[in-house]
Amino acid sequence: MNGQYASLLIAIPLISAFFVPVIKAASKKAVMPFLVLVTAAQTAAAAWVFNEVYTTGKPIIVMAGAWRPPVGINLYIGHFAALFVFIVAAVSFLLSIYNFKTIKIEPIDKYAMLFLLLMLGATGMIATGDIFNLFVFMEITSITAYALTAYNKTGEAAEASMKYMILGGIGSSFFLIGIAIVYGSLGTLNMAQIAQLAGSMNATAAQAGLALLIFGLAVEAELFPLNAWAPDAYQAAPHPVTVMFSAFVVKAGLYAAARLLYIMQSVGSWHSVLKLVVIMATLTVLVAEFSALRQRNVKRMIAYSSISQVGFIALALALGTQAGVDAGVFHMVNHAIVKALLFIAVGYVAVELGGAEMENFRGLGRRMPITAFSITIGSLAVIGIPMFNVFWSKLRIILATVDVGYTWAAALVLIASVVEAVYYLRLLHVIWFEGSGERITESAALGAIMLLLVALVIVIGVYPDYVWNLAQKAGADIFNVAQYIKNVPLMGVGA
Amino acid sequence: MINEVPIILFVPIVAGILAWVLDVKGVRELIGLAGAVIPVAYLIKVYPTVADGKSITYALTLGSFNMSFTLNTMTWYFAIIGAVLGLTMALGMVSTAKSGYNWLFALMSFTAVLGVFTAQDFVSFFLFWELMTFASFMMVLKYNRHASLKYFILSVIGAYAMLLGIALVYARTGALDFATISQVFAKDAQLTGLSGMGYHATLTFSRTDMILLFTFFLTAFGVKAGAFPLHVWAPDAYSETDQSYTTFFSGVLSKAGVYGIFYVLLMMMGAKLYFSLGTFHGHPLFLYIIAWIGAITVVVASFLAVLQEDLRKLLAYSSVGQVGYILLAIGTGTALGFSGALFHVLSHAIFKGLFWLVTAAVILRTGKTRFEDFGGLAEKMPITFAMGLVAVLSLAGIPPMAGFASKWLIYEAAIQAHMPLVAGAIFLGSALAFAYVVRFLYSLWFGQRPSDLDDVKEAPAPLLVGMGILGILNIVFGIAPGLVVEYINKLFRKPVITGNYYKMITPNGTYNALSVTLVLIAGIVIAGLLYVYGARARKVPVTDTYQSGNPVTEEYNLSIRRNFYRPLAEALDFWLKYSWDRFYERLGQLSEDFADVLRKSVYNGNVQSYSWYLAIVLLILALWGVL
Amino acid sequence: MVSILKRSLAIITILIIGYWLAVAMSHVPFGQDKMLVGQYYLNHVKDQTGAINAVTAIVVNYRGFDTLGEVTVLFIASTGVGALLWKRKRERTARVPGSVVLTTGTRFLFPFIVLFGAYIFIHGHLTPGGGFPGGATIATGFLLLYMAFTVYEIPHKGFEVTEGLVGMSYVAVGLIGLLIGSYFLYDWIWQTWHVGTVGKLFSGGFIPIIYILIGLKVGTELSGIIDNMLKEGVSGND
Amino acid sequence: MNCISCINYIIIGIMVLSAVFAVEWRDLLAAVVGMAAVSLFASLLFFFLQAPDVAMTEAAIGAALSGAVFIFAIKRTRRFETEEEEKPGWWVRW
Amino acid sequence: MIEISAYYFGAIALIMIGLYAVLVKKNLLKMLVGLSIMETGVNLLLISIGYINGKSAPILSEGIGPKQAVDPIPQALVLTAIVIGVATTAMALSAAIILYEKYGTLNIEEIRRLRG
Repeated sequence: MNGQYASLLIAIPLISAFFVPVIKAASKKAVMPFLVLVTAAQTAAAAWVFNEVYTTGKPIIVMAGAWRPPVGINLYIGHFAALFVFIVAAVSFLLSIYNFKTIKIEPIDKYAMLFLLLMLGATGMIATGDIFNLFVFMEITSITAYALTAYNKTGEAAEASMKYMILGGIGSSFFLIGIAIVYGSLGTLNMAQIAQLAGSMNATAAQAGLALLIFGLAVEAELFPLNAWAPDAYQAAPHPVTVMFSAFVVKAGLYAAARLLYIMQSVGSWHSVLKLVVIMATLTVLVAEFSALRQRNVKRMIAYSSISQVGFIALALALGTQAGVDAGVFHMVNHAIVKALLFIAVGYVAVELGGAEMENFRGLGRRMPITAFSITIGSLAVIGIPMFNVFWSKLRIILATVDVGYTWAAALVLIASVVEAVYYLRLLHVIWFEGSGERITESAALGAIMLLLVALVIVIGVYPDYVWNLAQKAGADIFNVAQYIKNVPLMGVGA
Repeated sequence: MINEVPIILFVPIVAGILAWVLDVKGVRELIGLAGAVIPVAYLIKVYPTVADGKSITYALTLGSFNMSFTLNTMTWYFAIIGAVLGLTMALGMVSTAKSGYNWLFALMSFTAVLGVFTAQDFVSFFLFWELMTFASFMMVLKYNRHASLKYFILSVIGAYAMLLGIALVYARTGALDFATISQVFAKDAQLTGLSGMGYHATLTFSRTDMILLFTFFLTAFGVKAGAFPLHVWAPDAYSETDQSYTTFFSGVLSKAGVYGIFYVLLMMMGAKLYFSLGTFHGHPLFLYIIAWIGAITVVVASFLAVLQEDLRKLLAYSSVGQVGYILLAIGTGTALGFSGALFHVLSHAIFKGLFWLVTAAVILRTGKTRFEDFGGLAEKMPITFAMGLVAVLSLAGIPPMAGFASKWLIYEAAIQAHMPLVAGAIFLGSALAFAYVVRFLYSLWFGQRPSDLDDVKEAPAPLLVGMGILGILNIVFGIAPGLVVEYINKLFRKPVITGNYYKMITPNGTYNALSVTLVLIAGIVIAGLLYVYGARARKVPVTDTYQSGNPVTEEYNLSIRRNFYRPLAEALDFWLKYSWDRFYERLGQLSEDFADVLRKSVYNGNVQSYSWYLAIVLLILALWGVL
Repeated sequence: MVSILKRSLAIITILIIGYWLAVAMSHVPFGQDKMLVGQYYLNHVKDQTGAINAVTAIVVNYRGFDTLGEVTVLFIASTGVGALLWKRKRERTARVPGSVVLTTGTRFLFPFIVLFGAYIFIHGHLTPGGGFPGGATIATGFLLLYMAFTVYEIPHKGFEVTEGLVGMSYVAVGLIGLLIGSYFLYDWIWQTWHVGTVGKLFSGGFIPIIYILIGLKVGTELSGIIDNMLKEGVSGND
Repeated sequence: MNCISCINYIIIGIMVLSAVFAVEWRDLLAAVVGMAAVSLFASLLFFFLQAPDVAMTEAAIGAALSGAVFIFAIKRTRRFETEEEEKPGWWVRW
Repeated sequence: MIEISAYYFGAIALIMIGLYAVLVKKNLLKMLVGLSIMETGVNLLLISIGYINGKSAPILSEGIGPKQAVDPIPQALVLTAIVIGVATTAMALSAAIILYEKYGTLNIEEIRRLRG
């Protein structure tokens, strides 16, 4: 099959989203099963792309309209994109099953469309190789996210969505200014060409451009202090959407930020920008962990924890070394799995017991054993107990961080991790040792999903080599910009 | 390649998982016992190899980290101690463990400890270290949650400190295996020594690096060893779990910390630390610090042990104190001191293990833990009593027990190293140890027996076997300390302590265990004859105490079983006000309050403030760009 | 006063940020030729796409992915507004009917507005304009209807289905390109057959087709947004 | 400087002024009208900058439709920024 | 001082006025007006980057060759950006309507149920 068929990754969710109104006109009941079907198809396509990229070892360059870059827009599905597009699709597939249990609020057809488009936006953000196209996909992602955050239509949901919109709006405006400066200086929008030419930019303009691009993406990537929208949005959004936020939407932003950061590495003030991001990432971890400490709402607590993990990833990505990027990618994968597990389980509890308050978790070990078990494994993994997957990536991150000389950053994030251990332990304590209640029959499908994720957590924990190899390749994809430029078949335009 | 090492390492955890999965009474005990016996058997099997100075290595790759585990002269010593204690733990658990859960985590920590001892690189070391923490945490968690939380937090702090240290080492050397790192440190130490003499060289590790490394690793190992002031978790955690498991927990897990200090801080980076940190009063500074930490631990823990009213608590504090001896011995910085430390590792393991097994038996049979509820058990549990007596003698440092031999070495070392204050701490600690074992001896075994203990039976057989093993070892190593000393000499590749099986000769003195034993036996025989033929026993009421003029009231009623050392507590009132435990709690409280303030002021819910955050970031970017 | 303090702080902040941006922009000279890829487009737009309006050619053909995304964004907005303002039963609450001038004018103008919108998007490849302004013009027509008549409502079902079908057709056009030319969004009309002459209405490859689709889609979506914003829920607030 | 190019400056000036008004007017309807004016003037500038497509789109979507949507929203919420609003004098009361 | 074109100045002024509104105004709709103005400013900035002195619109009808037209790319980008802007605005306004229904106010200091 031709590599260009990788464009189906964009086409499938899009055409299906447009198809939903037609289906709804026929039968409203068919919408949710349709979602399962589409995400399954998307997963299959992503698996094919993944296999293709990792067996040939060459990235797939999708050229829209047969125009070679930089004339046309290209999708660059390298090792990272192939890996993450697959994760996006697979998580969405799991969530499409999860939707049956958790989405009861009308209008479901609109939810289905937005769900697919959020998946599309994250896929596009990860895959694109054009900076303005990145902006468009970022807007698709964030506008869908705004809509889905407010989907529950409660006051809280609208409030969270509004906060997200205002901050995201400022962020995207400044991101666009960054694009304007870069375009004005270089006359191109293709990332590979920007990477080629970045050294020739005027230093002041380049610094401002890079700073603004990173600023805009940092809002999406939840770096402190630009992450104030995140806990509210995570808390108020419907449960599957929260899973999506934490499993891949934020990852897409992080990836985009890392990609732009490394593409612009011949800019003079690059190292100062890196340092700035390291500081922000460290603060993210610290503030988020401390904020989670006395949280009474478990969903919000895990949201803060997720933000702090994102800080970890950003720290690793901003180290500016191959080891750091590899570790960051590895942590992204692990975090996607673990946080998907935790949010699915917590959301399920919230649906069954009417809210994610700490009180509802009392005696969960007896009431919903499978869910409680999943939360336990997830929490232990997040804390960084060996033989669970997160341990390996945290270890890698710390090694890489100290290697670069940021011992203070490593020390601070580890202090924050102690705090994390405390509040997760408190949660586990509440689950297993307090209160009691009658047993609730757990849904078999959800149990299977959670146990699947638990199995992944443990398998990667016991045998991390395979995923670590993937992460190394994906990390090289981000870090090795020379190779990136070589991979994109640029046609000599102008220059 | 499969050799003995992976079998020794992984048999226990596999057995633990099987026991947990099957969880049938009888079967799980058999599996668990097998899992504990096999490592011991294999370790004995490889003894000839390691005694020759050869080593057996097992390597594997995980997460593209190369890991290797080696049994050599050094690691075998620690491993066999761990394994024997593990075996006795398993024997004890046959009687005390009620579920597969206990077997799983006990055997998991067995594997973990062996892994820590044999690991030859920092990744596997850290991995098994964490596994050890996790397994022991799970054991404590089942019995007492507050204690487990304290233990967990301190352990996590320790683990992260170690992680930072490892990361720093890795950053400077690019290696994670001990051999390479040791070489780098050795070379760097030489260079440091040279640069001290005016020769300039680029050093791998700066002085700051070494201070950081020392702090990180000392914190990490100090937590596990229960060194002051990181000991606060230990008394609670030791006392609040399955007592058979505590045999292992206090006997071996704390030794992992000692092993870390000994191996990492001393053997690996000792020379470098010496050259980088300099000396204090002619003594390497870092060793001086370790010695003082040890001394303070001994004194504080012993005082606190004296004041306990709970059997388990008393032994727990005592354990903490005994580990202090080992640190102190390491801190003397002489080969004699190291020998003493290593010997005390062994003897503390066996006598404290024996203590906890005795306690396990007593608690199993009576269900009580406070001294005031005990009494007169010697008649009911004679063998247990005999074993308890051996343990008491050994702990108090009375010949001819193993405890005496090792403590004697430590005294010698402290005197030889010209550390009179530290030596004073040892003497004080010994006196206090005597004070609290007396309490253990009398209130449990002698005196009037409360009526509800009348139908107490002798400890179950497996427990007795376990006690027997440890008791015999105590006596054997006590009478023939040369057995151990000879092996320790092999470690140093030179005879630090000369003599034969029964005789230890140090630069300062000689201890002939055999003759002391013979004299002692003769003395006991004479005393026994006198007792049988001469003396007449005088009946004393239990309440006849020593109150020195104070009237006996209901609340000021001091007997050996209750508030025996209350006057001491009153005398120490001023000091007891300051508790590290409370200090940490207060610290935790403060940081939680801080977290609240932070959370409420940063995430204050006002989107305009959030926009200001964005503006401030832009402002910083702008100022940085413009200026 | 807190307020004055806040205002002055804000003014200082924006002045500094603005100065920074100005400094950065001063290195991107105004009014000079900085084109790199742009010149390529101008040189080749006629023979490669058959369109005269280079902007249109870029929007639809060269950077078709962006436009697909853009259409999606608008679709999201209409879906999102629909989802947020969804009520089980809703109707219009306007009570004041439009004046005579407005109603008559609307009746008279509405066909012309729609026609004008259609003209704009059909001639997108030749003249300024295109699908987006065209669609917006059509939506303005519906806006007029809403303002003039208190009970007027667009045919929701029909509009929604049209929206979906038109969007699908856009993607389908792209997929046909994938099948014929093995590239997604490949201009299969112009590149394979070279239909029409440059500068005439029937030219420009698939640009007019896509612009018609976009025009319809934008028109229906914006009308849908207007409809959603104007109606309020009645009887019960679920 | 001849007055043909002056007109750019005048329009930019008016645009910025209406932006200030749009932000400072407390009557939200007026503010929206100010915002629409900004869009209109911007679309004029787009014409001057040789971007007729953008000018059309901005006029149709930026000015007309988003103004309309704003007005609908104001209709469904409230017209004035704060409660004590009906008094005149926005230029003195900050 | 630096010299920049009046168009740049106008664009940056719009962006900053918009930001000012977001930073100072307490009314939600006013903040959204500010965001909207900001977007207009960014669009103006992009278009003025693409402008080339003395050249005409990139519609290559008779008499205008490839060398006589301004840069078409920013115009294409701004077309997209305008649509995205209106989409965001519509979403935000519908959220504002819900907020007003639930909270009875648009003052952002009172819309603070989610915090901490």
